[in-house]
Amino acid sequence: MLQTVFVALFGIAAIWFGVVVFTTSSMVRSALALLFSQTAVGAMFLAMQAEFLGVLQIMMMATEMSIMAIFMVMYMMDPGGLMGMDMTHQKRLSQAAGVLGALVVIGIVFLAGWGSIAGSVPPGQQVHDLGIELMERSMLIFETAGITILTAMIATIAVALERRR
Amino acid sequence: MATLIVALIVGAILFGVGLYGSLSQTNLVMIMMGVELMLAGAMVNLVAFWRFLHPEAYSGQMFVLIVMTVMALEMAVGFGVGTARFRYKGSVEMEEARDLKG
Amino acid sequence: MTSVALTILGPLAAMVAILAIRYAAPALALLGVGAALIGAITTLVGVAGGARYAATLPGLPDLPLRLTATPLTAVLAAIVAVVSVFVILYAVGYMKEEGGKVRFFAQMSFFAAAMETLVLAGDWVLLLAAWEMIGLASYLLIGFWYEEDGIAEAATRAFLYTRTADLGLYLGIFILISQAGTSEIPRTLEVGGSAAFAASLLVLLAAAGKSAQTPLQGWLQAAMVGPTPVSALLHSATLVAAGAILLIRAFPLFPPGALLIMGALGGVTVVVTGLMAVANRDLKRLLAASTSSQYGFMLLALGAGSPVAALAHLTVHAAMKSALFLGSGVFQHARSSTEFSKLAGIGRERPLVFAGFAVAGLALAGVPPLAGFWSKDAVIAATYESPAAWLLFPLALVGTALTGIYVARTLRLLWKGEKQNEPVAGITWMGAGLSGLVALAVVLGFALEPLTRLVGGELPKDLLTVMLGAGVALGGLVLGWFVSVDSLLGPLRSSAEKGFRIGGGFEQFVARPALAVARATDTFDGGIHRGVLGVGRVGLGLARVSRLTDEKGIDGLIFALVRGTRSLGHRARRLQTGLVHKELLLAVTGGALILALLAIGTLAS
Amino acid sequence: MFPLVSVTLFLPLLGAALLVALPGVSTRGAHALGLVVSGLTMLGAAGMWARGAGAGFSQVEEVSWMPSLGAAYRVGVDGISLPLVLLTVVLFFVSFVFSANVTERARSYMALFLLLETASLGVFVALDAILFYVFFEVTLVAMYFIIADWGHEGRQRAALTFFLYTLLGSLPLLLAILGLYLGSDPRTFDMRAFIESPPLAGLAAMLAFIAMFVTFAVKTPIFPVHTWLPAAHVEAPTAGSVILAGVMLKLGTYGLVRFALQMTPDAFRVAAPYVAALAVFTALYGAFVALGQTDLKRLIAYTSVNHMGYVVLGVAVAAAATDTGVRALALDGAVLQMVSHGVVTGALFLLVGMLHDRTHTREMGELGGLLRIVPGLGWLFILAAFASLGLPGLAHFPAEFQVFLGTLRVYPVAVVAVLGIVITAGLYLRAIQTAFLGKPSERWHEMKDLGRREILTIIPLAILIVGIGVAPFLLLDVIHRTTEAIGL
Amino acid sequence: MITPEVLNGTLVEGSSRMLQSIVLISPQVAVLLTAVGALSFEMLRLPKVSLPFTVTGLLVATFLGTQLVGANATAFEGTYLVDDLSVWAVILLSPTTALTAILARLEVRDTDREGTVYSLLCFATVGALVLAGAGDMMFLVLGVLLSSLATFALVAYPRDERATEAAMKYFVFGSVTGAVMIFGLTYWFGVAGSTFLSAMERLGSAPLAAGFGFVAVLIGLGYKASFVPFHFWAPDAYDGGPVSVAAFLSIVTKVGGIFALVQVVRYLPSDATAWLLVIAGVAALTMTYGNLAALVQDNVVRLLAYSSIAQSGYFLLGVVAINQSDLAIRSLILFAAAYASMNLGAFAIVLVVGRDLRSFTGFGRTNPAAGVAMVIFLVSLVGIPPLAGFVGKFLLFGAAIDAGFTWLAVIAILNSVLSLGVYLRIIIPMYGRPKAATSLSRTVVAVWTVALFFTLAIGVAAQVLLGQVA
Repeated sequence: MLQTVFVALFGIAAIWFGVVVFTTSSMVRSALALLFSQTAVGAMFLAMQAEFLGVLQIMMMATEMSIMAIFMVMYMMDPGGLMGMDMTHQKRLSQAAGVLGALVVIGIVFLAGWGSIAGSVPPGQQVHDLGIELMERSMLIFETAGITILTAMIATIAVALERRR
Repeated sequence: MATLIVALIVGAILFGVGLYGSLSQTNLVMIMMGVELMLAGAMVNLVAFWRFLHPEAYSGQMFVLIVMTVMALEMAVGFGVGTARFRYKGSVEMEEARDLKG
Repeated sequence: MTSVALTILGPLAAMVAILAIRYAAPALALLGVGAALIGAITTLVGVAGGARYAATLPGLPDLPLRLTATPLTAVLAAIVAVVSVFVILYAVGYMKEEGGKVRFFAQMSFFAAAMETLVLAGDWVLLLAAWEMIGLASYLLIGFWYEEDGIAEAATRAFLYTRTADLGLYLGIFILISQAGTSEIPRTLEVGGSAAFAASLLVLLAAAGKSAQTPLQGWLQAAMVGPTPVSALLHSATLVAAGAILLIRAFPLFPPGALLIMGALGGVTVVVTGLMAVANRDLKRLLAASTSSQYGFMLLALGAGSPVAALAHLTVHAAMKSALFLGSGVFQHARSSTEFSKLAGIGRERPLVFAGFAVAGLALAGVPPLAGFWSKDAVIAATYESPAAWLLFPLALVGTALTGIYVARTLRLLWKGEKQNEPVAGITWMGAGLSGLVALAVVLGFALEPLTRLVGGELPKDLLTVMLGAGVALGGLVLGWFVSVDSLLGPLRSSAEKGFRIGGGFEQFVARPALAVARATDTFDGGIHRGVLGVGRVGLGLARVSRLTDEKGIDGLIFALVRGTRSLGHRARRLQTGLVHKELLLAVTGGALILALLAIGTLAS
Repeated sequence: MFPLVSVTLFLPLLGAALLVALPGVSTRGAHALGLVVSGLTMLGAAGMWARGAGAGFSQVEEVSWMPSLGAAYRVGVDGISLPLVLLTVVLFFVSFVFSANVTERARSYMALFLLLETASLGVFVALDAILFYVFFEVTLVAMYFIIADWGHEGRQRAALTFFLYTLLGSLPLLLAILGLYLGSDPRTFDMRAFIESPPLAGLAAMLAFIAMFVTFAVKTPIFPVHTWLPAAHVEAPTAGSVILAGVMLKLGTYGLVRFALQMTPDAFRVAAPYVAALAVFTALYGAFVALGQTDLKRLIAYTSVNHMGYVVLGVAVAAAATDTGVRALALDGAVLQMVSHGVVTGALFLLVGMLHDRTHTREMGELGGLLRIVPGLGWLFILAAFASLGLPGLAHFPAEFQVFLGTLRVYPVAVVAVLGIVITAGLYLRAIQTAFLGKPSERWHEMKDLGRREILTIIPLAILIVGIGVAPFLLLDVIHRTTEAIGL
Repeated sequence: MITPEVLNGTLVEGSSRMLQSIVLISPQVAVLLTAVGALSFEMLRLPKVSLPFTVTGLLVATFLGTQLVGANATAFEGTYLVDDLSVWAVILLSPTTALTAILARLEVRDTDREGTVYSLLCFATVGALVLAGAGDMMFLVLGVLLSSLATFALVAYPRDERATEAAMKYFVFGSVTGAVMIFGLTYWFGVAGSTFLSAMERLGSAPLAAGFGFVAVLIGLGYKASFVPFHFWAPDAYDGGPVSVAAFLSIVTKVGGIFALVQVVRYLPSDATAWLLVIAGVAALTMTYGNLAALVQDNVVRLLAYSSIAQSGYFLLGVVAINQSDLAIRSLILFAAAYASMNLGAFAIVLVVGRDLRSFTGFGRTNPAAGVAMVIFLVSLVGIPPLAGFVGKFLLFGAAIDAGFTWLAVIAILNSVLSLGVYLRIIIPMYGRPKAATSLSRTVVAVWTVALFFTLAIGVAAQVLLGQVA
């Protein structure tokens, strides 16, 4: 029962920060909001006893969001958000799309019969089993993920670098 | 059972907000944030399903790892393309990207 | 059997030779027709000796072409051959100065061959083929001088008239073949019941077309523009006879009802065309009207139920009428026209030719002991003995009277007036041909007896009708000679020449019914004429309408389609705004729509 | 044994390839090559005729192409296709002789015609549905380019109409073939298998029939989808319209017999009354519209619609006939009509072409009294015109006689089509009268009669016209052997 | 010689299943090594060597692929399928990439970092091959991501305003649709409990969630294979980027996406007929929209972009009939082969002649051989017999009709007529009055000759292909 409270709490935090991301006029503030939102999501993982994933999420998101903030400073005309510029277009249509999307999914969540709920998760066993999963069943998937990271690196460099001649 | 429903609702709302963000924002970076949020929603779903429905199916956790990689790579290449775009156009606004059409 | 082949192949070979060598056309033509004569005579002798020849040629699958030499066909073949020889003989002289000899004699030989095939044909398909061939030959020969205006129109009109009537033959043959299962003529004639009645009426229609019976006699008048040998051979003895020949050969097919109709048709034609002849101003058109009238007699005989009388009259008429035409040919050459006004006094100028002409005329009128008397008497006797005597007999008598009148009138007009003796080239050849036929006209009367015995049937003889016939004929002659046409026809006269082409005759007694009949036939005739060409005019109207719908209607549709798709293309292109967020929104809404569809689909199923 | 059918089929293609391959060929060389190749093809076809055709398919040559799909290169002939093959080779040879005066881009002109020859022959000898469809489309493409490049003034629009019409028309056939393919239990495209055991039944068969009928109706053409014919004819070059009328229309009617009649017999029998009614209407409509024409080429084009109407009537009657005798009779008539129409209309178009070369006009009104000036051309035109109106002793009579005889037995009321003969007679005589008879206007005085090339083209056709008319049994024996055996 | 029989016979006892799996995916590994090799040559300042290396590497991969024809096994515990689809994907896509690399050389000859282009092309091909053999949800995600990332960079390669705009829009479109797909897939995992695609038969228990998952997958793969309404990125990306990349996008990644969709549809619960109807609807929409939009284009590359969108609509005919008709797999593979050869040929010639339709006037007269080749490619794209396009489309129609989608086949046929109008707009000016003669470099002539050979060969000798496929 406690678990539900914690999950709900962190969930609300994540959503609230998510909304803040898009409502603030300053870039830096929205990057920070995203950071907190992601960390809240990480906390939810922890609440749901997926410790490894939770820790991983929190650590990763911290670094990622800071990089995002740096890039935002580079690209945005007014990072500080002083002029209160509203950088949105087709506002109402996207609101409708977002709300509609959420409602549809929530509808599905309620209507679909999810089958039996597992009581608890064998303690201390997760990381070992995840490792086995990683190494045996999803071996090729893991490798492909690796290759995708490599390609991403090459692609980013190929795209971003200045033309020499 | 309640926690699963709550988690899934959170995931759904995150997805909704992310979708709203990526559709409404004019700036490339903000759109990427929207996508980040959508992916976060997906991860919440996955963890919830894993925890409450199939604890022994670790492919769910594997999937979460894959989604994390996708988040990271999307951001990386996104900034790469953004940099190129910024260098040759001076802005990454969606409104300016209208030369190619029809 | 070779003799039958010779009768047909003779003239055919001549035609080919003429076209190939293009020299000495008259000689070759004569040769060809001579060969046909020899062939026909030998066949006749053979048949008389009891031999029956038959040959089958490969035709359509299970509808082979057949040639038969029965007494009837042999006699007919002989008649055609004889007349052809004399006419070709005459034509040699007639065409001496004329150009296009090769074309003329080739077409004449072609015609002779086609006529022989028609007569000797043993099955319907070959008969139909020959029937149309002689139609073609008549078209070509009528249109011989196609440069002069009006001639081409006359040729077309002639062909269209006969062609329309031939439809009757087509349909009749189809009915007969499908009923009897074979195209052999004798076997198809045993078909009875309503099919026989329908087929016989259709055959009658075709025959009426060919033999220029009312109401289809208009084309024969127009056909007179052709060269005279053509009129002599085709439009008096052979082509026009084809209708009668067809009816004689198909006689067993006719049920009593049809016979009556045929007799009535024949009778009406006799009277109407007789009146036309009487009032005619042009010699050749007069002779044409008289031909229709004489064939009316034959139909009368057939309607009265004695094909033998019709055959006899046909034989005799062939000789007499072609003789008259040949005579008129000489007069035409002399005065380069056939109008009575121009021909006045030609009789005195050309006494010998006029004598032959007169003899043939008198024979035609039925003056004993000439040939015409015997055959006309047989026809009158036949109508007298027939069950429908009340209708047929009086018509036959009136016909004979009318014949007498117009023969006498012609002779009178030709005789009075002074002579202007222009020379006529090739008179010797023409004379030979003419004299042969005149001799025949005289002698043939006596040959009728053995001929009918050969064909198996006997000429009806009746003392009363003999006396009556001769008397009426003489009366007609006297009237024709002494009383002028105005007094004879009165009001009829003027209108008759123009279109009615119907003569007066006895003022009160004949005028009114004749006028009514004439007007009816004329409007009918005009109607038919307009009908045939009118189809075209109606067609033209319809055609112009349908041509317009063609271009506008259906083609337009195709190009409207093309324009429609292009505009759709532009609208599709406008969807592509180039703005990513708009496109994304479209994509998401598309996804939502698909999801909704899917939800409905799964819930519904 | 020597694959004569395939050799004859691909010989013209070889010639076309040769022409394309060596660009240096002079105009004369191209003409010579075209003549030689089409001459050899004619020899090949004569060889095929010598080998004869039995009741079923004979001289069959087969090479596997896609066995797992049941599609193979199968060619063969029977009583119906052999005469059409002969007609095609003769008409092509004649049009090659005639088009010796084509000078601009003669090389590609000849190549296209040779390609068209292979494609048309292919349609008649194909025994595999895909092969049939392939050749059917290729004829379309080749004819489009011929009309588009060498036609007269309004050629682009006419070529486009022709192309769109027949292409849209040919798509239902593709669907029908697929239907037949999926219906046949050992999945095959072999037309012989379709004919022996018709794969479809009931509604599917009716749908397939309707699809096939639409395609072949456009190609034949039948009323309301015939408007491309006069436009295409008027604009096509003379040799083009000879082939278009002589051979291309037969693709439609041949298909109607081979596909619609033999592969979906009971569906055709159900639809036979409507098809017969449409055929009669097309015949009369064609005759009437022809009567309304003043342009000679359009007049002849519409008479083709009339004649093709008779062919379709024959096929419809054959479908409805219960006893084999009547069916054989009607089919013989239909097939012979195809051959004789090819020869007669081919000759007519050649003559009008020759007239057009001299007078540069096709309006009857402007011509007059030409018989005196150009007797050769005049008399041949009269011969061809009389043949076309169905005068006995000439090509069309035996065919039309059989068709009408058959029609009377099955649909007595349909025999009203005989009226068409009179209307055609009227219009042709009017044409002869206005164009050839009467006083020659001085405009045409210096016109010279047929040249050697033109005589060489028209004489063989004239001989054929009289030959088929006088001795139809030469062709009919072969045709009859097959039509007798068609037990529907 | 590694033949399937040999594989099952000797090797399995000798070593663990891992070795056997690796041998099964040897072609994919070969492509990967080529990619890495191409990059390393770039690093060693030997850009001239990287192209030949890439081409040989790809040909080696194709050869390895041919050894596996007929194999029907799963590698790595069922996550990756080595069946007809993935093997033939290798055999078809590797040579296409090789030819595209050769084409790319013309556009990127002496620019810097030329080697990266070839390596990125190979990486994208790996992505496509991963998609083609996807047996697991995650491969769908990774495949889409891998091929997209590589091609973002390729589209941006010319680095001018148009290219970067195209790349950016392509990136945004890809990431959003990718996110939606991932979100949908989570629900599939939730319902089925495992990420195996073959486990999706159990989706019947929660039809709504399964439906949502399916739509999401359709959106993700729809973006990859540019079905309408997820195609918006394609015309801009093809137009913005280099023409060779456009050719690559229109063939390799598209075929990969479609084969992935086949792998998904193959295991759908049998009662889900509505899902097939949805795909059929998308197919009809894609074909018609593609052809209509192509009808009014003046820029030839955009015209070919829309025509390739229309052609992906034809692919869907085969996808729809996947479980009902045995013709489906064969028609898909054959049409893929035909589509690859004719499309590549068309793009090769457009690369040389230029983007504007007016630059095509008189091309047929100045370069007769290339003109005829172009006509053959375009006519084959329409589906006129006896070329490859006809055979492919014919089989697709057959499969669709066999599976009861006759109405879709009729729409497809009408569309092929519409497409004739599209391609005639290129063919007709080609034979107009010639302007400047365009010189063709030897490489392009080599490329379109190979493409021409395959277009004609597949048309006539389809049996060779068909015989191999089960």
